[in-house]
Amino acid sequence: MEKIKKELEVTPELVASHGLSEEEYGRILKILGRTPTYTELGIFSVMWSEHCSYKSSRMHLRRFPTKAPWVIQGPGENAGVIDIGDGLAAVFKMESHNHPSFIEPYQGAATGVGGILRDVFTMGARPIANMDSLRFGPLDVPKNRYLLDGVVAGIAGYGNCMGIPTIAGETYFNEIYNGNNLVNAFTLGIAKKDRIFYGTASGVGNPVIYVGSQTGRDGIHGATMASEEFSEGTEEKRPTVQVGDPFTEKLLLEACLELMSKDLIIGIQDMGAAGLTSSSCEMASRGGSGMEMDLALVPRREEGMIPYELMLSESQERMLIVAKEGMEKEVEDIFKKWDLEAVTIGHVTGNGMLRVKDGGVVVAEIPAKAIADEAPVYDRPSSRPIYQDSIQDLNLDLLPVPKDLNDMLVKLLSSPTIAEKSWIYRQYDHMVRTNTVVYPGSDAGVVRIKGTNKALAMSVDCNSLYCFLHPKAGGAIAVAEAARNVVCSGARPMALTDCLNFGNPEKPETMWQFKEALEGMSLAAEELNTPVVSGNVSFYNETKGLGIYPTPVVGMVGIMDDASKAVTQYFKGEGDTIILLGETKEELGGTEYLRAVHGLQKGLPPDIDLKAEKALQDAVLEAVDAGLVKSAHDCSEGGLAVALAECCFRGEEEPLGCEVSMPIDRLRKDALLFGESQSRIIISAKPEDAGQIVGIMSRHGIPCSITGRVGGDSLKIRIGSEEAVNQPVMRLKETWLEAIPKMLRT
Amino acid sequence: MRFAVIVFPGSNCDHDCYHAMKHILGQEVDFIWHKEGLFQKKYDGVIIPGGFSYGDYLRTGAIARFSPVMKAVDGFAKGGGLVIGICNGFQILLEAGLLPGAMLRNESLKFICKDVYVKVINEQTPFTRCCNRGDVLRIPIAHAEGNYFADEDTLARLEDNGQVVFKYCDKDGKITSEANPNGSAHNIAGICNETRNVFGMMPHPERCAEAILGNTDGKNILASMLSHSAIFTGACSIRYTDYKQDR
Amino acid sequence: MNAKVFVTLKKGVLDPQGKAVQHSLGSLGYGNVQDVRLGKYVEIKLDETDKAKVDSQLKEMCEKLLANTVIEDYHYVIE
Amino acid sequence: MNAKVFVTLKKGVLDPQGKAVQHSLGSLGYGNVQDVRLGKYVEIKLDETDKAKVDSQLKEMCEKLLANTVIEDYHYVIE
Ligand SMILES: Nc1ncnc2c1ncn2[C@@H]1O[C@H](COP(=O)(O)OP(=O)(O)O)[C@@H](O)[C@H]1O
Ligand SMILES: [Mg+2]
Repeated sequence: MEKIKKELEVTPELVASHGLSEEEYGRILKILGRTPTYTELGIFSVMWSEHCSYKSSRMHLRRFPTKAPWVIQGPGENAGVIDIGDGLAAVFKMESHNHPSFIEPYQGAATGVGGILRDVFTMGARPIANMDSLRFGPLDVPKNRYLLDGVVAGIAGYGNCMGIPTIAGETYFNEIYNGNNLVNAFTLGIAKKDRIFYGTASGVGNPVIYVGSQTGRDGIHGATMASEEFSEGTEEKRPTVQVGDPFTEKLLLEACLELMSKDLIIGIQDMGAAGLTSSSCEMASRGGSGMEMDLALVPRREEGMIPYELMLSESQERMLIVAKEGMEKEVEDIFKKWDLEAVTIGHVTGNGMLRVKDGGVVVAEIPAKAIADEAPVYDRPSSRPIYQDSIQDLNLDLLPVPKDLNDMLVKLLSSPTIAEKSWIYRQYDHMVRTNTVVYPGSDAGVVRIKGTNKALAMSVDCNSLYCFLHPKAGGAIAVAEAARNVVCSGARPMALTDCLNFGNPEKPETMWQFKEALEGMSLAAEELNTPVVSGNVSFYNETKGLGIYPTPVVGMVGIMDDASKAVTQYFKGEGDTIILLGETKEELGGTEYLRAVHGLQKGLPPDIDLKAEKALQDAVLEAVDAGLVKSAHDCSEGGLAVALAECCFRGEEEPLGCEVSMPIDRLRKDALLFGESQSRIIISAKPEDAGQIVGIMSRHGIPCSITGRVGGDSLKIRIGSEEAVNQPVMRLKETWLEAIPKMLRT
Repeated sequence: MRFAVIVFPGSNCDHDCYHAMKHILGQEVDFIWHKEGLFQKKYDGVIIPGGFSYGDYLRTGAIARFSPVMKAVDGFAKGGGLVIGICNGFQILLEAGLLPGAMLRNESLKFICKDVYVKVINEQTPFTRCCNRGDVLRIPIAHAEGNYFADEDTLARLEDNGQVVFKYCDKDGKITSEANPNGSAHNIAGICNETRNVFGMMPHPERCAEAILGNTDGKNILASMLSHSAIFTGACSIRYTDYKQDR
Repeated sequence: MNAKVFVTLKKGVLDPQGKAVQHSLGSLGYGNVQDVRLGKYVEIKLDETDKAKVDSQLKEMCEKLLANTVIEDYHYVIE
Repeated sequence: MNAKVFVTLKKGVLDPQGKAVQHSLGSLGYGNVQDVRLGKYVEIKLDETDKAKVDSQLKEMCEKLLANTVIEDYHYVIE
């Protein structure tokens, strides 16, 4: 080992400051059979950080169902891949950028989008749609307005410049996110099924080529930052935030796709978290080979960078390629055309070692498999929180049914979680690429696939309050709702990606929430036949010991064979019949109604019967396929009354009223109107088609009632002989439209 | 007919324009990389598409105007050829001095993506032949800098010469400040040069030229460029072909 | 040599960004802020020692690229 | 009183705009341009005559609103 360059001496303090435990350090000593160099210590510390190694989550993620005949690539690669027919594949994934977005909202969110885009196009897919899932503290806190403003501008700034439409998303506001906003970004791309590229290195002697931006000192230890709680000292870690350069990434995208259309490369991987370190180790490890690189050849932006910094930098807009031997010139020429650098920095070896040199001197030499695959795996202790019983305890007898239900509806429509989100999605180009068939504003975004008749529908969903009150039910509901949203647009859900945002995994309560939520998600994914094909875990979403609600966000993707059959949630015409599918129960626990109107975040969330959910989704798809459904909208936050109002509002169109009557029931009136019972969808149809729809529903065993008709200027809901709601729909719409802009003007 | 779609680094509506001209309108279309200083073929029209050429860094269109291809575009325009700049393309034409005026940030300071209405002010241009004067078209905008600015003299000249082609209006065709999405002077959404062969507009006609996307108003503008030629004189007629994959 | 270039919107051209900053400063409690104008600040490092040459180069750069004289004014200092 | 505030990206932080401008100046024939950094330039008019007060206000304004000290540095001059 004398050939290893002398660097900073590795002391116990240095080890501890890298966030490695004694046990982990012991493991490193064993793997190497000697003391690591400074560069090696850096490599281990980022690769074994929670963010890169999934050490606390890995064993639990195995629970997810990941297989189906249409799954081409499940978790483990840069993104998941499913077969969508016509020789094409959909490639998609979701990722978090929570911590950077809290520190620098614009750049943090922008680079989040940049990162997930690279994950997708590195597999040979052209990105065609983005989604975003956002959570902030309430808007009466100036800091939260600043965060929302910056995050949305950052997502817009990057996605718009790249020319990828952001076609759907979700946004929640809750004080639990005051110190930890969540920013999750999703990208879907399309590739030819037989032209998928993987992050793998093989073929001894093949060149390793660095492409894209130069390396600077950006985000060194970004991955470790994402694996730590926020504390008072976090401010000092600020320089770990990177500035995004979407223009360079657009060039990188075009250059990579051009490269991949030719027969020049073996494997390719983006340099995301842990930069050159993770891309090189992972490619070598996947290919069962080794890699030798000379850092002296790495293009750099700053002077005096040491090997440690070059290996750990998280500068954006870079990729690592293993090309076929002799093809270096062809690869370089393609990148030159796009004004990008491509430099051969090393080659594939057969000894399984990651060997890093700086000029003539070796600075690191580690078995690649050991870093990538032999990271520690923790079965962290878990226990049900002692507060769990008390938060589930809700005595409705203490809560009288309000007299003025109209007023309750108005309050709900102006709650920012329910209020219209166009202040956000107007800033996103949601039409570029001329594929968007259903714009943001309806249950799912829909893009047609040019060259086929098909379309893809997608939605992101998670109700984290449900997950807090009952993680298993909450996890199952997140999957069910995302699928239901896709079904409402007329597509069959095929597979999902996830972003699991949780608190500190070293707390047994967090691990319990994590395991329970995963169990619920798995059960739902199994029942709905939508395997998990990719995902991301973000732990340590805590500030000063206070963790967020468990927030396992689900991104669901579905296919429809005929894009022209896409359905939106908006009522279409006077006189159409309104049909409510599914059963309404007395379920007020965890509702937005209790939270926004009564200030209570308590109770058990609504029950979810996955078999019933599946039957409902199948039945609705059958009715859509038969051309019987003019609109479909699921009941979610705010229940039946809010869902009906949203059907009436009709996006950009003039609103249309409706009259609905419900039979007298043993249910409380507020539960009937605002309860969030699952597996319910409101559809509208021509009156003459209603019979046929009822027929389909009864064949599938779906409770179904003809509840009203579309028309007039008012939203009217009768319960028995009483008129519970009667409001001019234009006024309701204004309230709903104005709520968020109004709060931002203050 | 044969059209050229110019591709700058950062253009991102190039594929959309290509798709519209080729697969919806059935014309021959070539992509022209910005480093080409000369057109290799004879073109009936040149399209400068939307996007973020050079990332819109410094100012929209400021860097792109120096690309070698702009010499070719300039020569083509001086020879009377039809040039349409859409969104970023319009911004580039302004920076290049092929059209008068400049773009400022939207009054709201935000990027805005939504459908707006525009009124046909001058139907006697090669880009509006398929429209009637006063027609109201629904076309999406998607930009952060579409707030058209020119000094009063220039604005007066544009109005007098019939160079103002489209103005933002409401659904009923009323030109009001509420219907102005970005603060543009005189509600201007699109202008042409004195000789009518160079035209720029902020809204995206290529995004609303197909039934599957729920709106075909934009096709009137794209098809107008066809009716300008001998083949399509008189009433506008449009050929359809099945669209193929354009990837 | 180093140069600093300042590009500002012409008088008479509305500056909504400046207005927005002024408004925000107002709501942060700085009521005495009377006007805010936002511009660009460009630092250029030139491998050149002839000040006259730098001066004429900078003028060209501003006219051609750094400012759009339809809407913007510029000035620069050479150090 | 009038103040001029300069906000620039910190040293070492990527400046994509500066890079693009430098590249463009290069292809316009200004090969001697070695580096370009792009920043913001803010002119502020204050109804205030106490220079010390203005100074402390400006510092606050920069920290709170005009610059994000995570990635940006600032300085100002009072006139
Ligand atoms: N951050 C966002 N980005 C893009 N679209 C959003 C965002 N937040 C909400 N939306 C859109 O607003 C509409 C309403 O969202 P949501 O209330 O979550 O719907 P649902 O309850 O049906 O899931 C959806 O069309 C959604 O795509
Ligand atoms: Mg939802």
